[in-house]
Amino acid sequence: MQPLDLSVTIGSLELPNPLIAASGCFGYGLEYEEVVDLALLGAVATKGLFLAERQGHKPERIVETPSGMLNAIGLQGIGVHRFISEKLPLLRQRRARTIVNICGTTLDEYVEVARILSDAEGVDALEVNISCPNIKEGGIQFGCSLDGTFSVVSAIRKVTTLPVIPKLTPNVTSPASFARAAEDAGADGISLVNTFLAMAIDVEQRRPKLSNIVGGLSGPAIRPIAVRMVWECRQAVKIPIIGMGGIMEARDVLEFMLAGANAVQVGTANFVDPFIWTKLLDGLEDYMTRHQVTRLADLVGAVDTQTPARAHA
Amino acid sequence: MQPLDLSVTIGSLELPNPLIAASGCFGYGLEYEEVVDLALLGAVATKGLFLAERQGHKPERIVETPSGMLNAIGLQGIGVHRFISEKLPLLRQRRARTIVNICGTTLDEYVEVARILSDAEGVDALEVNISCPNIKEGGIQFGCSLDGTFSVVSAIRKVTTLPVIPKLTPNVTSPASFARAAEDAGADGISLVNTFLAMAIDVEQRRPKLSNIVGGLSGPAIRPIAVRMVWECRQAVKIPIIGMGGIMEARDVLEFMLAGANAVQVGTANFVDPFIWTKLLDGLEDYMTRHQVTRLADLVGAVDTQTPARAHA
Amino acid sequence: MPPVDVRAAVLSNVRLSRDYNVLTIAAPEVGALTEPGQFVMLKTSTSSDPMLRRPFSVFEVLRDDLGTVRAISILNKRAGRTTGLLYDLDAGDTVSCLGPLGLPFNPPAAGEAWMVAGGVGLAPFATLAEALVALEVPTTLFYGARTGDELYYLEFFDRLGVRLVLCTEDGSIGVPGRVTLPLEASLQALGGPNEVTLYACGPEPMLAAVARLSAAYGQPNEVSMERTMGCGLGGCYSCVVPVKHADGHTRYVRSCIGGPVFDGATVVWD
Amino acid sequence: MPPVDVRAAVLSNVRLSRDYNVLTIAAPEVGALTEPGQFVMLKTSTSSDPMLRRPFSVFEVLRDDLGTVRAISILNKRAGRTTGLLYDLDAGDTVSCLGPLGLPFNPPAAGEAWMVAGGVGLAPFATLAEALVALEVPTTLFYGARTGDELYYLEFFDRLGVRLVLCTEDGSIGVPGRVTLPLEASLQALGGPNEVTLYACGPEPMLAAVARLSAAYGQPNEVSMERTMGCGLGGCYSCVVPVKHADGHTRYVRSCIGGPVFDGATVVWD
Ligand SMILES: Cc1cc2nc3c(=O)[nH]c(=O)nc-3n(C[C@H](O)[C@H](O)[C@H](O)COP(=O)(O)OP(=O)(O)OC[C@H]3O[C@@H](n4cnc5c(N)ncnc54)[C@H](O)[C@@H]3O)c2cc1C
Ligand SMILES: Cc1cc2nc3c(=O)[nH]c(=O)nc-3n(C[C@H](O)[C@H](O)[C@H](O)COP(=O)(O)OP(=O)(O)OC[C@H]3O[C@@H](n4cnc5c(N)ncnc54)[C@H](O)[C@@H]3O)c2cc1C
Ligand SMILES: Cc1cc2nc3c(=O)[nH]c(=O)nc-3n(C[C@H](O)[C@H](O)[C@H](O)COP(=O)(O)O)c2cc1C
Ligand SMILES: Cc1cc2nc3c(=O)[nH]c(=O)nc-3n(C[C@H](O)[C@H](O)[C@H](O)COP(=O)(O)O)c2cc1C
Ligand code: FES
Ligand code: FES
Repeated sequence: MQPLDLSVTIGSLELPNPLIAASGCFGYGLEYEEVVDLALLGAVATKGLFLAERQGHKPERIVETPSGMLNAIGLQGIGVHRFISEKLPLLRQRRARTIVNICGTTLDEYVEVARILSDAEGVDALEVNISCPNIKEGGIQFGCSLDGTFSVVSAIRKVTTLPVIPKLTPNVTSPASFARAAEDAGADGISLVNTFLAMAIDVEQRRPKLSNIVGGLSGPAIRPIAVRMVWECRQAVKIPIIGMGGIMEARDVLEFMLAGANAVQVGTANFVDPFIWTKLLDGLEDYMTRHQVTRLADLVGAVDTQTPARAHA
Repeated sequence: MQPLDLSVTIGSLELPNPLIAASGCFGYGLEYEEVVDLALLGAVATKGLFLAERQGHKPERIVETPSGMLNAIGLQGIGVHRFISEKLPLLRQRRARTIVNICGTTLDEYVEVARILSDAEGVDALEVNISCPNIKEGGIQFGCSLDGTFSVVSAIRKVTTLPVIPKLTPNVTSPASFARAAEDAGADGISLVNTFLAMAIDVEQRRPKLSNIVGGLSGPAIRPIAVRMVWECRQAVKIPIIGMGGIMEARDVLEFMLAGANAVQVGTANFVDPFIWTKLLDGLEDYMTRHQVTRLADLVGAVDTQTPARAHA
Repeated sequence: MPPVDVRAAVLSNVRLSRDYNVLTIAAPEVGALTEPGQFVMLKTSTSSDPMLRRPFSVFEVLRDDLGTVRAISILNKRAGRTTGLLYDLDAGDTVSCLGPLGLPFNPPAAGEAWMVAGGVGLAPFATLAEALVALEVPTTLFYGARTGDELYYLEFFDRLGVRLVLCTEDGSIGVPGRVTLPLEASLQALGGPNEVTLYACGPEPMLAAVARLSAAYGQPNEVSMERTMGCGLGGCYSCVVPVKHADGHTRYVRSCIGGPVFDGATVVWD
Repeated sequence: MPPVDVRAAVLSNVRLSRDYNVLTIAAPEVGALTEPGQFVMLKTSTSSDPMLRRPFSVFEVLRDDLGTVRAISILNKRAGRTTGLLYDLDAGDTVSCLGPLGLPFNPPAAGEAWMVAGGVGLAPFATLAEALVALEVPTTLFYGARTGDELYYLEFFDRLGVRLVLCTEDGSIGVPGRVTLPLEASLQALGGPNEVTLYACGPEPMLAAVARLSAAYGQPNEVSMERTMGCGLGGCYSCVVPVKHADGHTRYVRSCIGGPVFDGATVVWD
């Protein structure tokens, strides 16, 4: 049998495999260099960056829920300039493919951050975070309006030649229409899903468990909804899709790819098992061998919706 | 200490306690008469009814997911006439308070079903299902449009004096705006959430696990999102809210009530433990005793969002 | 009698092979009520992952010397999460056991009883065989598996006086091939109708074949259907089987309360 | 040294009370790397409910007669899901153990070492005491609990030659009231600055009080902060502590990699 080909392409971005560390779940990547060879990952999506440094919300910032967790970090970060001077060179040294997750409180800030990163050495793509549910200003206000999505993406498109990958929110009636708006605006691909706006209350204290009151739900709990959204978007757009939401095992990676994802991101699972990456790669190769799939990319969108599965096959 | 008062009111509907069996998770109630005294429940919401009998989808109709399950039953049911002749008399005998969950493929069918049930003996309220994600025709098409929601509710309002409780979908950007539309249309209360549109793929067979391809996610996985939506709706409307989504313990009932629910429904948990009802009641009474709450209804919307909880209190 | 829910201690777990085990649990309240063909819904932990109970036939109802029911056993085959957890349990662990549930097998109106088991489909026949023998019904077990070492409890049925017709796909024991081969041969050897009642449990194609053969040879039959079950009590409508009704209409019947045992002649096979 | 993840067998579980237990697990790879004050992230099952690991100080590093590390132990106090599961584990069960993680305590630059423990805050001080004694640093443990029978491992510290100052809120053993009372008295009795280094672990109000007293009496101190932790490796930003930086700015520092041990003088207490 031929060697297994796990490579995938997102526009001009070529990755050796579809496994990307999800933004905000992997720090700036370097935090994990001792436990995982960063070059082994398809890519690293770094923590969301604004122009300036941000303190984020006060604790409690996370709380566990059934098969998931809420987070309201509030995008604590070092800002784009310190990122370029302190982190980017080291990421390049480690030969990590770096997707920078960018944020803005205004359209201008998005554009400015994108411009600055385009001039920097070692940025492989921009993931445009218009879907963070945890901050009032910016982000989600663009991500929840079709016009906002279109205008942010097309404005960034004008100032960069890097692949532009808007990250969509699941907190809308039709993510597919937002995928179309992104495609129309010239996006090279889309990422989905960001977290689901949610809330947990401590009934003994009768107070929200998070200082921000609400937070974003991630983890396996959301996977079936995320898979459905990726599948809907696959019908709606031609551009590549980076799917995510509750991936814990190789089987879950394959589920997203069969639904239409060209690549995937893994977030919460990395908290549970920082050594997950090689396990996922082994699992993908095992599946490819068992099913005689030589090009993993051939599975993208390959779910057969004409004939449902038999439960007791 | 005074006797504990667990009673709640939804418009003209008075319930001895806030625990309602969720529609589609409790058959027509009578299936459970051997394991639970139906009169002990706050109320029973019966399986969604159309005018005529319906076969529903072919299996597979459910699949388990992390801390949840997908269902695509397709509203199999005996139709409103057989329900009135075969089930309603027995439900009355068991002294169950009966909330009938009604469906329609057209506005006229909703109105017709509502009218017929209004003339029947022993219906305590109508829960208007405009949110079933599993059938193409009707239901969700009304539930995903503000006008549709308004027109269905106001049309039913005109033909019945029974409490009218539209059941809202979570698959929209802003459930609160739908709550407002329902209130404006004269609803006596609202139920939320119905299930989240989702999908699961069998990667070995590369086929959807459900015959209907997509299905509705329920269970503890969705609870944090459902609680957030109830809390948002509580800010938006004055009418009573029946909250649900993943309630497994008394603590979860209290979480929904603190977020703003006047009563709750329990669905999936009843599959896991059909004897749950007395356990939930005991748990509520234990909490009320520990916290010296004599009227459970005093807790509705009582979450203090000014001061977040301390994790390590 | 209404079902009960018992938090039952595991008394023993005998692993028969890499996939099969017999789990004995202290659920006498359930065992005392169980009729052949009924099932229980099991859950291994209070976690919501996995969340739902899973359906299992009551394999044995275990009594002490005085005849008092002390426990039940489950013949478990690993298929996924819960069956995997049930395989791994050890004495002292507990499982939540809800039951008995569903409609049991009905004894033959006349003649012999032929039980047809495919793989783990053997499960409901240990209790049925005991009941039939007590009724002095001449009983045969047609029992098929992939390989000879996946044929279990042969002495158990032999000791009861049940005639055994064994079958393996690899031919290592008994008739080579599917269990329906020797079954059809035996049916051909019969004289008239209603001499035997067939009872079948196993993969759906096997059940369909048994129903077809029963019809062809004019013998009554009962089949135990396997469906994905969410609740086991008629609450969720997940477990439906298409059944031809007296009025000529085909309707979906919930197999947890309208089954799992059906008259094979009424089931609409696909 | 990078942390390792070990699927560790439970060797013993000694339940000290209805809430406290000492869990010994076969994670020598972790123990061999552990420095006093570091922690591990534990998970009891592969289920996603509960899903996240939980942080625990390494209580003891257990060696055989030849001095080879064989296991570590955890002093566990029931607070919720995972701590409840850890309380219930038995020998033969396994837990997933990731570590060692975080920054350890630093030995005193000069003078004595005073360890201040509140309740389960005792956990990091068994290994610290051993290290200090090995360095021949005169060491005292100020140890407070609600009641006398919640004071554990007293002989352990006594045998090491650690001076014990005990404190109970119900006054059943030692000084009645909070542990900071005898601590302040002892600080008053001191002559000049930097004679003692304080090490504190316990409820945040106690840590704040220790930091305040240290400053007031001019003694250096290190506090081990408890924060909700999602990952333990710097990935999630859940565990932050507000820290005054050299540039005068207060920034949130991730306590899993910038702690859990902090210079109490730099922490901004609320
Ligand atoms: C009435 C009845 C009696 C049964 N008796 C036995 C028995 O005695 N011994 C035995 O080993 N098995 C028995 N089964 C089958 C057993 O219920 C399934 O193998 C089990 O539910 C699989 O659960 P899982 O968590 O291990 O697998 P999952 O991880 O849930 O899924 C693995 C496979 O099992 C199937 N499955 C999932 N959930 C169910 C469900 N609720 N019901 C049926 N299949 C399901 C899936 O379609 C999939 O193919 C019986 C089934 C029924 C309906
Ligand atoms: C560095 C460090 C070392 C620790 N060492 C020990 C120790 O040696 N022994 C010991 O018994 N405990 C120790 N703890 C505390 C322990 O981590 C928490 O009690 C535990 O996480 C609670 O988890 P749970 O699932 O039992 O409770 P949950 O059901 O998760 O919640 C119950 C309570 O615990 C709090 N909590 C939940 N998750 C966390 C988390 N990830 N981190 C901290 N608190 C949380 C919640 O706010 C809630 O008040 C330590 C904590 C830290 C940060
Ligand atoms: C703690 C935490 C922080 C996150 N921060 C970001 C972020 O900065 N930018 C972003 O686009 N997404 C962020 N996310 C969302 C994840 O990238 C991902 O979209 C989501 O968690 C779903 O994937 P998962 O279920 O695998 O975690 C964050 C998620 C978590 C749990
Ligand atoms: C198997 C199943 C069938 C359902 N059928 C209906 C229905 O007929 N009408 C309806 O309004 N909701 C129906 N629902 C939704 C539930 O009433 C409830 O809104 C949802 O399951 C969330 O609550 P839970 O998490 O407690 O189950 C169904 C849910 C399940 C799981
Ligand atoms: S299993 Fe729920 S109705 Fe049969
Ligand atoms: S626990 Fe995740 S950053 Fe500290």
